[in-house]
Amino acid sequence: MIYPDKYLSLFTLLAFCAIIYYQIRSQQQGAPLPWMRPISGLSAIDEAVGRATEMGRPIHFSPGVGGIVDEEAGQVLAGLQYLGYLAEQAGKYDIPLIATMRNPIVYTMAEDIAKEGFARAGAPEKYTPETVRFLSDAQMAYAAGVLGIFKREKPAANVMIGAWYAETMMLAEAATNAGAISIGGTARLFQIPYLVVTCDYVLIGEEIFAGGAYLAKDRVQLGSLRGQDICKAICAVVLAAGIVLVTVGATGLRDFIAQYGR
Amino acid sequence: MSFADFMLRVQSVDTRIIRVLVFLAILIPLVNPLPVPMVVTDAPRTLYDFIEQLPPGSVMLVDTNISAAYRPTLYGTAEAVFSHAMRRGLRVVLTSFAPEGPMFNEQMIESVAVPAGKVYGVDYVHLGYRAGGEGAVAEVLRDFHGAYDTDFHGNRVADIPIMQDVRTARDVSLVVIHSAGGYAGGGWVRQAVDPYGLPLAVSVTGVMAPSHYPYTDAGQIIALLSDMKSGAEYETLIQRPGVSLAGMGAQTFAHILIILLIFLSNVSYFANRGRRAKK
Amino acid sequence: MATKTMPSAILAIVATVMILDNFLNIPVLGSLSSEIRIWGVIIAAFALGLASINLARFHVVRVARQTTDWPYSVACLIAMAAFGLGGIAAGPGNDYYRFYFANFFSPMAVATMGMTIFFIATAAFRAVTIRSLEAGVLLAAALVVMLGNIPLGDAISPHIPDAAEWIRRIPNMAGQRGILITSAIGSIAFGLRVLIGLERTQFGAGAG
Amino acid sequence: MISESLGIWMAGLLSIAIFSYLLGDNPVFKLAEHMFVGAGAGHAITMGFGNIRDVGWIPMVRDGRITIIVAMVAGLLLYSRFVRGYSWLARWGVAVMVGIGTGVLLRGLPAAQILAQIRATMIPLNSIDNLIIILGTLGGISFFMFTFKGNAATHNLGLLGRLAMMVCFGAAFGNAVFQRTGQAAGAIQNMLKVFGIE
Repeated sequence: MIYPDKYLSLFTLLAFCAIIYYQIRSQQQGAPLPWMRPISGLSAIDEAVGRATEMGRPIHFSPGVGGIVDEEAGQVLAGLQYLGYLAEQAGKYDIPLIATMRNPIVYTMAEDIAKEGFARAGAPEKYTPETVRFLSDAQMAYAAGVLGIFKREKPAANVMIGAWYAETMMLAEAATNAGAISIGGTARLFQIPYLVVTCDYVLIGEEIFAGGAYLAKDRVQLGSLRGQDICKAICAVVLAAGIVLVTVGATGLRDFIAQYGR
Repeated sequence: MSFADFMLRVQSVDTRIIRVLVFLAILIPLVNPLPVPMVVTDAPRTLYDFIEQLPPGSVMLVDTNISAAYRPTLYGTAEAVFSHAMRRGLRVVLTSFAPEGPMFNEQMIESVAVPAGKVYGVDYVHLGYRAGGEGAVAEVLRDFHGAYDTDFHGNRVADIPIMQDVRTARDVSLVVIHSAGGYAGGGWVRQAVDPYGLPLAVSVTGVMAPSHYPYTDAGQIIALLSDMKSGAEYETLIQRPGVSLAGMGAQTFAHILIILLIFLSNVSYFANRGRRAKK
Repeated sequence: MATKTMPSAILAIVATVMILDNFLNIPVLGSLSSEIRIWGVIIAAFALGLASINLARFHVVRVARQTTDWPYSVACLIAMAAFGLGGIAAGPGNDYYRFYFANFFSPMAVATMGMTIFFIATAAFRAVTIRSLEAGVLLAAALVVMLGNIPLGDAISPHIPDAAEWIRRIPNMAGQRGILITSAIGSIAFGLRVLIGLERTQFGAGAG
Repeated sequence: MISESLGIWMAGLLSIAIFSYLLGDNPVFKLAEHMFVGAGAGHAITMGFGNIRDVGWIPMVRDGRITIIVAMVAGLLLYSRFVRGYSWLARWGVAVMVGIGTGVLLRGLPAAQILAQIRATMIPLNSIDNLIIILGTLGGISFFMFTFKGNAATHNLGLLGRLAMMVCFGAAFGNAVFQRTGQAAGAIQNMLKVFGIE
């Protein structure tokens, strides 16, 4: 019933989910909090909020241009959690927030999340229809729209965390040219370099998923993060074992993965 | 004014000046193409030699899957290869499996075949666009006459002289595809190389090239051309300067300018490092 | 109850079908998952309408209030109506529609995309400095690859294109894999939390 | 009315209008940007309408595929956000979409991004090149450990991983210069056509 060439992929999925779930449960039941390596890009988000408050200028946020029905969905959803946090801070400190969207479904979600964030800060009335803006479904039209917003509404900070495509460099640099500090983040490999070069702070790869644990400090996220680390350790150990085996001429493990890990 | 101060002044220059410089660096070589000395690498050379050794009258099948945004990247290669095939007396069947592709086929005919006095329907034919991606490729290769009733201009395929000799993939001697995305080389390997053993040359964008390495390593693609660089090399081989060489001129200037900017930025950074530390 | 439980249940069922279909050879799962994908296309299309209403409302309000730059909002609404209503009336295959798409819309997309190099240039001038060992490594790799891409590199030394190719094939690979493996794990953990309802960003935390 | 020269002029002038942003915000760019955004939204409406008709309405009505009703209803419910008190119904459609995305990522990533990459890195330790790939990959994994403190060895490994990442970013940046210059050349060629230069 199970496709034979997918045994190992299914096992990996189930095993990793089980490990992560177990760690979440044990955190929920009060296991000691794990030590956490600081991520500089995250403290920068509060710096961005502070800067916007001081200057009385808006914060621009975008979860990127990726969609919600493919493998990048995780990055888009992870990006949206920063929108929730920013909306809450914006409500608290009375900062205008502009969130621009390319994907229509992400747009409907973002509206809810932003409203919710302002409500948590006790300022639901500060959410306006101009807070979350759908610009265009067409990638470059979206980019052109954001360029215009940078020039005209002069945000103090630009937070772009999510699934980014070819417009990354242009938007990050245009924000800087318009006088904003930029915080970028994505797990889309070919876009990370642009963010590294142009942004003041960057969340690289998995850091965008870890951010929630740092911002919210809730036990679900911390447990998950711990579980993710264990999965990574397993990968490293299996990889090291495979390298040793292949070096001595035993390709069994590698062939096994090739055969059952499709 | 000290050197450090001077560098600070340089670095605080209006960004618009930099943008204008970049614009000129790209514009001038496009308006006034300069002879860029290209070193011809293996891939264009292999395809060139392959076409050279084909007997005149052999059939070359072309899939032009270029969209407007990738014109500068891929069109030059397409035109150069088409021009070489025409010059060698090959018969060329132009197809496309992307909606924007036929536009570029027509442009190639306009700028290569017509001036060379080649006869439509005898020396070359443009069959037009078929929807359906890789599935459509398979169908066309199985039966050209079944997949195409009429050519791009509405002529009945059954009446076109060249098509009397082109009925299935077995009648084709070489496939050349130009792809800006989609099924690309992998699809053609599956549909043309695996079942029929056709020689396949692929021209793709620089971003797509690495994903084709496995096919070249396995010998399934005889030549993998990438970006306008390969196009410029091909234009050098056939001694017919075109858009790719003009593009490479722009590339050269833009690259030199950006390297220069990086250099200046670092000079300024190091000249002022001590000062920043004091602050 | 129904405000939160139902969406979570729908989400979990849809996701589970998609996952099982990938691993289990059960025909009914296959047809179910392709059915769900069709639903996705349709729902996304409805969402486009919703999002367009947001855009239109934004600009209508600007025109009504005569805020600064309101005439541009008129231009936006006209273009939207022309492409939206024209497209619905005539169909995207219509000659006029294709003409305006190819000569009005596409060139602006090409131009917007084409502006990127200018931002790369200003970033190179502003930010690509050897601030640290890491920045230096990045810069060195970038320079070799840049020179390797143009004939000038070959003119300086035939080894430069080779070095560029080596960078692309070896250390570049090494750098990619760590990111790919770990971000996949992060993404899976996030997906799991969404699936079992521990991550509520998708519906607004505590909403309903 | 559809003439080639009209197309060339339109394309060229609009390209120039977009590029004018590079000299600062100005009325010409603002006009082009607003028309561009509007046209993009209008095109999306056209496509969306076509999808609803071809993928939804026609199969449902003509071919009697009643299951499609589910999607049509879920799609319509998205608009419940305009009805006070019923906006929560919009979440049903969103749930389907997020469900698809979550399912796709959970089912695809283990094979495509974890097992495939691990397998590709299982190479013999017999050359400098292979050593670089191995250390870089293990180093990358080590760098992304958030809750393990590790020791000097893992710390150094992580540092190596970071350096490998920087090479990767540098190479991508270098390639981007090439690719983006090509795209700029394409846009500039559109402008040149107005002046009869091809």
